Amino acid sequence: MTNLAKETSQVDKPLSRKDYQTDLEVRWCPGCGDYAILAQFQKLLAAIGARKAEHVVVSGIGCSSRFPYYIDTYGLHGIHGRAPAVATGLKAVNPDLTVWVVTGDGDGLSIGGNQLLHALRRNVDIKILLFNNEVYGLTKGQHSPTSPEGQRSRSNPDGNTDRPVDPVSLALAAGATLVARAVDTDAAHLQGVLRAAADHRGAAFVEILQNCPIFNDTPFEAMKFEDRRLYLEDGAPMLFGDQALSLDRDTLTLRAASTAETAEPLVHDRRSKALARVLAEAADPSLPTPLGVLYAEDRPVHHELMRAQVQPRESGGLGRLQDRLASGPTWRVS
Amino acid sequence: MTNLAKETSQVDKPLSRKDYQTDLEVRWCPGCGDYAILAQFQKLLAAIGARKAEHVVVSGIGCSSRFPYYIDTYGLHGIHGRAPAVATGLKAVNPDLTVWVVTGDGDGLSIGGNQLLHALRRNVDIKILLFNNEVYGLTKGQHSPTSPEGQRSRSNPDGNTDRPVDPVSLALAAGATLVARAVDTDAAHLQGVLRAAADHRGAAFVEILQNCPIFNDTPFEAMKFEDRRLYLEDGAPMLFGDQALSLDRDTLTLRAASTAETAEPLVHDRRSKALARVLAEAADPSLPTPLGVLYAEDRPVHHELMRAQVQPRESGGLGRLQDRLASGPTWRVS
Amino acid sequence: MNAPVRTELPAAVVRFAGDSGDGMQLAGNRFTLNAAYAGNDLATFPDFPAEIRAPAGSLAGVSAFQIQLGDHRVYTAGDAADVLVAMNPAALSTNLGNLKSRGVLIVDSGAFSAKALKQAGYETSPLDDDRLADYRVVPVDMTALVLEATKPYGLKRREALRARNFFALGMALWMFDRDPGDSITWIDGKFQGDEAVLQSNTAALKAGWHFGETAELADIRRQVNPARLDPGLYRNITGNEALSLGLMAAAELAGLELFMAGYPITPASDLLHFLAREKQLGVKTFQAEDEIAAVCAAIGAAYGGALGVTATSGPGLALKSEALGLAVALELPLVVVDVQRAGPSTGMPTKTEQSDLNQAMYGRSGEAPLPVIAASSPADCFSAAIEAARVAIEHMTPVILLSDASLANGAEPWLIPDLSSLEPIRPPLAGPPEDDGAFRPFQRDERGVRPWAIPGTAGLQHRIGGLEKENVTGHISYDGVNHELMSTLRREKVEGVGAALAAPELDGDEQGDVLLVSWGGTRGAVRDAVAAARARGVAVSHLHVRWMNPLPATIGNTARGFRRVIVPELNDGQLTRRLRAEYLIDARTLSLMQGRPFTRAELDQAIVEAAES
Amino acid sequence: MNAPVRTELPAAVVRFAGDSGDGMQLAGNRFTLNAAYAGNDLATFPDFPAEIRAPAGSLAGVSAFQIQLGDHRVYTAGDAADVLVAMNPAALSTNLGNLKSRGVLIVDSGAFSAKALKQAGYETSPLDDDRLADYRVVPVDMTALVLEATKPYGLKRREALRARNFFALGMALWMFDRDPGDSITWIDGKFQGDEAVLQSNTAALKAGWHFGETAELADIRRQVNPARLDPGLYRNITGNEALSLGLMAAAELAGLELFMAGYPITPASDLLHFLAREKQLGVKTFQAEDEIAAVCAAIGAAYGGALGVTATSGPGLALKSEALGLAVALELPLVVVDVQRAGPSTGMPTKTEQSDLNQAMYGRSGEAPLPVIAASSPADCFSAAIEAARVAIEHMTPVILLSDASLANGAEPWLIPDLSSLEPIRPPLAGPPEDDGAFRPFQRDERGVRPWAIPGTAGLQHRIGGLEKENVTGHISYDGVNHELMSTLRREKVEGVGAALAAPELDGDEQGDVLLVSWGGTRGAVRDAVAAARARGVAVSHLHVRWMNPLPATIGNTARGFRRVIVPELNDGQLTRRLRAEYLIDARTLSLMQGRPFTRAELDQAIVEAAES
Ligand SMILES: Cc1ncc(C[n+]2csc(CCOP(=O)(O)OP(=O)(O)O)c2C)c(N)n1
Ligand SMILES: Cc1ncc(C[n+]2csc(CCOP(=O)(O)OP(=O)(O)O)c2C)c(N)n1
Ligand code: SF4
Ligand code: SF4
Ligand SMILES: [Mg+2]
Ligand SMILES: [Mg+2]
Repeated sequence: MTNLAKETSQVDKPLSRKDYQTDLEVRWCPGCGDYAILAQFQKLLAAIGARKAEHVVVSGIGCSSRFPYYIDTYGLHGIHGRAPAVATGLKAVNPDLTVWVVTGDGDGLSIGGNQLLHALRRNVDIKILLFNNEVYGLTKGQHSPTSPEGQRSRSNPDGNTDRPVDPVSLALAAGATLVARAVDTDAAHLQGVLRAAADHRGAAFVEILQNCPIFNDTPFEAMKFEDRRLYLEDGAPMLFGDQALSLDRDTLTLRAASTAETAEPLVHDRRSKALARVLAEAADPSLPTPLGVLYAEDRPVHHELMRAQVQPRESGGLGRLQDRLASGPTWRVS
Repeated sequence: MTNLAKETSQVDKPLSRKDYQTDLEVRWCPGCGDYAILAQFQKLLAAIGARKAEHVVVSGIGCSSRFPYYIDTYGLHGIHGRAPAVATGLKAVNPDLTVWVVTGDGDGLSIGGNQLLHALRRNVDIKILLFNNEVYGLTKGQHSPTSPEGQRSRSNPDGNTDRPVDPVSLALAAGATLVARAVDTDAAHLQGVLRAAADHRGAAFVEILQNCPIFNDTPFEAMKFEDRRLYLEDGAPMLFGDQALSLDRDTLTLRAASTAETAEPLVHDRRSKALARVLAEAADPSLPTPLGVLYAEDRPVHHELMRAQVQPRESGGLGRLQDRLASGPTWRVS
Repeated sequence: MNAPVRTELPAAVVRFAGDSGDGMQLAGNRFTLNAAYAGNDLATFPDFPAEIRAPAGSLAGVSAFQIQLGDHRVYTAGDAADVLVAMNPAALSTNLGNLKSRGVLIVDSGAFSAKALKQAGYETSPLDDDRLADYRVVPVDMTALVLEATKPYGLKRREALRARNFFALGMALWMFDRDPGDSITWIDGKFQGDEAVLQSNTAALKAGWHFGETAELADIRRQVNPARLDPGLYRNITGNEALSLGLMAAAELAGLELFMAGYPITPASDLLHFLAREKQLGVKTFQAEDEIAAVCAAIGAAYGGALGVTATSGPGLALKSEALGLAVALELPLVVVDVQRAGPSTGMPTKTEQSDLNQAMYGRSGEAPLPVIAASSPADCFSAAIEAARVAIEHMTPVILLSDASLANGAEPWLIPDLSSLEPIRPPLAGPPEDDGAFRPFQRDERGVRPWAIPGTAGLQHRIGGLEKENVTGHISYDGVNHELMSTLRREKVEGVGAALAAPELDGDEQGDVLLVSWGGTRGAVRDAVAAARARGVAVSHLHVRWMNPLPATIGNTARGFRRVIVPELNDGQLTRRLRAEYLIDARTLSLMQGRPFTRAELDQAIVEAAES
Repeated sequence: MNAPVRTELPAAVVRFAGDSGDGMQLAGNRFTLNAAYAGNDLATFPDFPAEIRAPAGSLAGVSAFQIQLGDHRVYTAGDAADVLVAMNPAALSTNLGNLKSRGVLIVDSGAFSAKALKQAGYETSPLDDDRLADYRVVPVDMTALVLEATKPYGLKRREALRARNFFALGMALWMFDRDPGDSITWIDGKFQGDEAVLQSNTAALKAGWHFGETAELADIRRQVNPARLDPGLYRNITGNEALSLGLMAAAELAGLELFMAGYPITPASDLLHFLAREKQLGVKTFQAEDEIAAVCAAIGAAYGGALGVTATSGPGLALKSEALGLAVALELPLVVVDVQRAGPSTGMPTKTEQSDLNQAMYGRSGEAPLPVIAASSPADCFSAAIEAARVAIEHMTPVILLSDASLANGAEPWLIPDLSSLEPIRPPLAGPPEDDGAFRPFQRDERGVRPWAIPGTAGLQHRIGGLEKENVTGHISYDGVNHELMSTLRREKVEGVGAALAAPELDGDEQGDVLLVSWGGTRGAVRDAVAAARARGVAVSHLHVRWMNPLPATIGNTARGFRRVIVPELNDGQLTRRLRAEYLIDARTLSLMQGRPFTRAELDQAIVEAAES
């Protein structure tokens, strides 16, 4: 409901996710993890009392990238992989907007890898939600840059030969100023991570592990066990199940052991990039998946850096421009 | 001199860089660091007794990407940023070739970021030399993804606002199996690093710091001081000038102090990715620049993984294909 | 078999429609094979939902399959259906428009629950009033009948109902008096190991077959006699399958490795999927990170001595533009397949269109001519792929091969060719260097073709790139006169391809009122319409253009034999404009941009109007 | 001033040539301003070396600057020079071909050392024999004279010799009887703070000026009288400068922010450079990571309510193809500048060509029409940029603006317009939502233009994308009939742009033997050639096409007034083919693909041949 009346009435009654729904029928496959993410996103907007007109959701192409159609804010469903670039231009000229980018593992890491990388390094003040289902959903099941080696897919029935990239590690290397991970099935935690992204100023990168029941069912199934998830809390020790995580400071690798055995469990510090990198690259399959905000940093954002160099346009600036035209050597013919 | 006689005579007399020069006049600006790199590359070919016909140099666009014209092997000067993709196809169908990719900081990290990333993650068996002069040379001086913040250039005379990427960190995150750094002005060391790349099987990534006297003179000038360079040797302690490098194992950050004061200097282990990452991200300007092989790993290469799935083509394979055409339900009309 | 009260038809169109989960494609495909075995010619087209996986029972989730079978050559899957099978209200609602007036409408009346009706937007059941009076409605409670027939096998209700498509198939086979034995054998093989499912499916099939009999539906039986077809071994084939096999055949004919680099995109993705399954025949496939990497990898492979191929659809071809310019400049062989879909931009990804011809011709910077060929039917994709590769390799040039969503997913019987009877493809491999020891990569032969020197070959090392090259030597050259020469030589080389190609055959008289010019997938429908119009006495002929570039020199003269030249195109007049520019003939477009092929009615009308104007 | 024995010329072409390090561009630019101050009309063109920085004294390192000055309107920098200044043997060797027979050749004989001769490929000095007999050679030992003149200022030899360009400038000013005072003042300002250099340069300039006098060279003096020009304030301007200012003016006229996203590429990079220096006027520039990101950022900016612009050259435009399709589908305003260079692929990056017209027209998937305008002279780039932006904004469409390497770097005097006299640009901003509370992003006005709803505006939130949209509501639609409607509406909207545009004016009679149709940068040369031919009695007229799409409807009728229609193009006939297709006229191409503009001789000959054929 694109509706002014609604917009103004928002002030009065408590907002709910319904206020951010559109009339369009949501069309993902039954059981798709995207539904849960959408619900949390709409709830987030309600929770922060978002003014619809000031949020824009920009996406690429993929099942995930259908997101904007279902949210009653401004939305742009662009082309495959380029949402971060679209968002960069949008934010540069209209900095009061809150700009969300929704992308997939194919959209954001395959064709759009370069745009993602550079938006992060520039610290463009946008919030990038990457729905990682380790597969191309919309094109019906090819492997993606996050598909595990050996995964059989329509594009390689004999098994994927390409080493997957870890989105979080890549985002850290690229220079994202907030890096987080959540999973579609844990609504409360996802809500918290989305909130962290909403509150962040700068390039926020959130990987959301998402189930695709049709083409890649339950890649994150193991994560349903509590001891496969490591919920990161800033300043808190890293505990999961009845275990704790510690760092072997010689090999710089992570180790898990029962809480009792662990003398010195790691304490999370989201300001430490070094720690975030170690956490992100926890390749050992015996270790749990870190969830939550891995890293957060404050640094100047792109549109502010740009604005600091650019003088605001004068309205009725013809006079200054007229002078500019005649700067340098001129002569008069009479 | 593209010359069969030459090729065969190679066996007899000792080879020199002259044997790998072409007739084409080398046309970089006077004083350009590319000359030194070219000389070392030609010397390398001589040193390893390279058979000209079995090496291919593939490049993108830029001053650096003119490289292939000056080396008497096969060479392909492609389009901007896409050399890794060209090389991937080439190596896949012609795996006996030694394939070099020459690229620049703009070619490889700006427009070509995605191709670089994915070639590295696939461990394509190519050797990528990225000439980093922190500027666009060929287009006459715009900032590049490695230009420092604040750098004034024709594309932003008020100073670059974009945080630079570190090529080595990015290569590590992407999954390169050999990651190294050298500098144009240290010929002997550069020769060693090129040799390491030549000997490596898999995606080798070598950043070569290169001077562009015309558009970005002496960005690496500080490195002429011995204590600004950290020469990495596998298994050796990390010493530079009269100092040593150690790791603060709590903050996971590097520290430099005089050799005397350093109880436990770090010892280089090129098999440790965690260590390589710490070294690569040594952001502290008081620390020296690590040179040499930061990281090396052995893992299956792309064309071998592909070959393992593909059965070799039969010569005269029409028969098998004929059968294939008729597989599945058929019927005969008479 | 009972006494034939069957209506005999020269051709019949049958359409199966149901929910995506109802297995309509399977039923259609089985029916198709049966028709083929019975000697009909035929063409089929699947009508998938565009959505990811729409909710069961929804309008968006309807999946249909259409077949036209005939006692003569059949070139299209037909327009309106003689028989429509609708498995639920949504399928009825979305497909009824495709049924001929007085056509047979078989519905699973058991699926017309209040909920299902509502999902389909019906307030009351159309089966209960006269809204369907225009059709011969056959309501069958397939749901109940299938549950009944499969009861012995102990499946849960939901599972048992999965066999409904076999019931529908059984009825359809009975209608056309087809032997269900093949399908029973097929079920035996397919569901081996899952006895309950195997038995249920068989039982459902048989139940459907017997239903017509017992329900005294003899009036709906139809008969389509065998067609006269060239003798040989046939199979049914889709365009994307044929194209894949054609590429493989071309590689074998050239003695080269086939390297196919792709990036998934509807409706081209299947080319990658199909070829990825051919590794045992030496095919290498590469799923690249994007379309740019895909075409560049194919260029690398071509440089390395393989048959480099990349396949995509419109938006992907756009991304390949720059690299295609490089391929033109390098003069390397490359086959670029564009399976067209409705644009611009993302457009309607599952729908067909012929609107990338301009892009194929002109979508590169500078003067960058290359040959363009368009396949004209699913099976023709095989030959078109071979021809594209032949020209690419023998003339050292990238070639764009245009297909489209209809051809790609449509299917027809294919007379499997004898590969050994096909002309080998001869790569212009470079000989040894010249006496002075030099190798000259742009030393052209009499056709303007440069030699292909494969890296690894001693003595032929050379450097080439996208900068302008001196003719003969291939050295970088900024000389204007040389650039003009090279530009001209590149154009002439492409034009020269035409010399080796057969002129298009005119179907019909050389003089007349109307000439219809078809290209690509419009061929079949135009051929049918023209034949019918001629039979009605209209002075109309038909010319099909296969090579869109270079255009056959003869077209201008042919066209001047007619008062009117009409070009039916699934675009806004792209070939028309080329014909006008090349030959200064007043060709006019019959444009259709509705994401579907032309119907007979549309073509008939255009012919009549043109003839009378 | 001495008694005028000077040859009076209606126009003269002067060419300065030397090593890249010799400061020829500076000398040329100073000479140009002086001519402008003296009232001549003029046009200039720099001829930079393509190489990165070739070795001093090498052939590849030669840099030249050419100016044509006239006592009447001058439209090109001229063909062959009346006066050539060559600072070293390499400059002589590469530029002699540009000197008219009997032209004045001034050489620095002091620079003709054995080494320099060898570098230039001369075995012996051409000054020593009769190889230059066809010219009026004036050997001047500038090297010695400059060293002499600058001795008092204590510079090192190498530094002192840097003033040689001022010596050459002085001589040239003397030849044309120009006041060196301006240049002296300029030197004073420019080298303020570096007294020695300031003094040397001044001394060298004066030495050059006096040299002619004392050396009794009165016979080489030339006089070009002031031209009659429209009154007003003038400046000299290159195409890229004018284009940048035009974009800024357009943004101001529309009351929008200018957001320019670029990725460096020759010869378009300067647009980014120039605009990046205009931040104090509110211009935002963004150097993107590649061309795709640049156009996408510009689209994002357009969506966000700014004037989104991206600029590139051919290979970059190729990369933008896909995103341009999106811009067409979104119907957002966008200006895409293509400064054309010689292609295909990397081609000859510094050389000019007009070969991207096809790409601009057709380089997108599907039917994706958009308006295309071509600038016709350096100064015209200003107006063309405004027009492009006006159409983009007022019609909600991407527009491609074609320039080329010659226009971009060429310069001419520009009558600085009064901005307040220009028509404001009116963005079709969306009003409040309709009574039902809904905002309909594809509710078109009578011109087919949809409303522009800027994010941030309450009540107008809406979702759009590259999928086909239902007309009016903008909702995703897979409906074929709607798609055809939208395709048609998009075409008609672009065609409708034509209604607002002035029909091109015919220069000459409405009937005749020959019509020359020019576009883009060929305008000036064609205008000159046609005027001259008409003066010789040939029945020839001239039509210039500014909007390449939509093409003016009148062209067909105009063309039919002539026996022959000739289209000079720096390509292989791209406009010609469009004219033939649109109007069925037998237009023929005069093609030139040598990386340079047409010469008068080439056009003269074409006119004669056409008139006589
Ligand atoms: C230029 C271009 N290439 C290819 C496609 C086809 N395509 C659409 S979505 C997609 C991949 C989507 O994968 P992902 O981003 O993981 O999204 P998901 O569907 O899994 O949510 C592809 C290849 C396209 N639309 N455009
Ligand atoms: C598609 C495309 N875009 C832009 C260019 C222009 N261009 C040529 S080289 C270059 C940058 C080169 O920088 P880098 O890779 O750092 O090489 P360097 O010249 O510094 O060695 C650019 C932008 C091009 N040739 N092609
Ligand atoms: S295909 Fe997968 S990701 Fe896409 S909508 Fe269906 S379940 Fe979700
Ligand atoms: S511009 Fe710089 S990088 Fe390029 S050749 Fe000159 S010095 Fe080298
Ligand atoms: Mg995905
Ligand atoms: Mg560089």
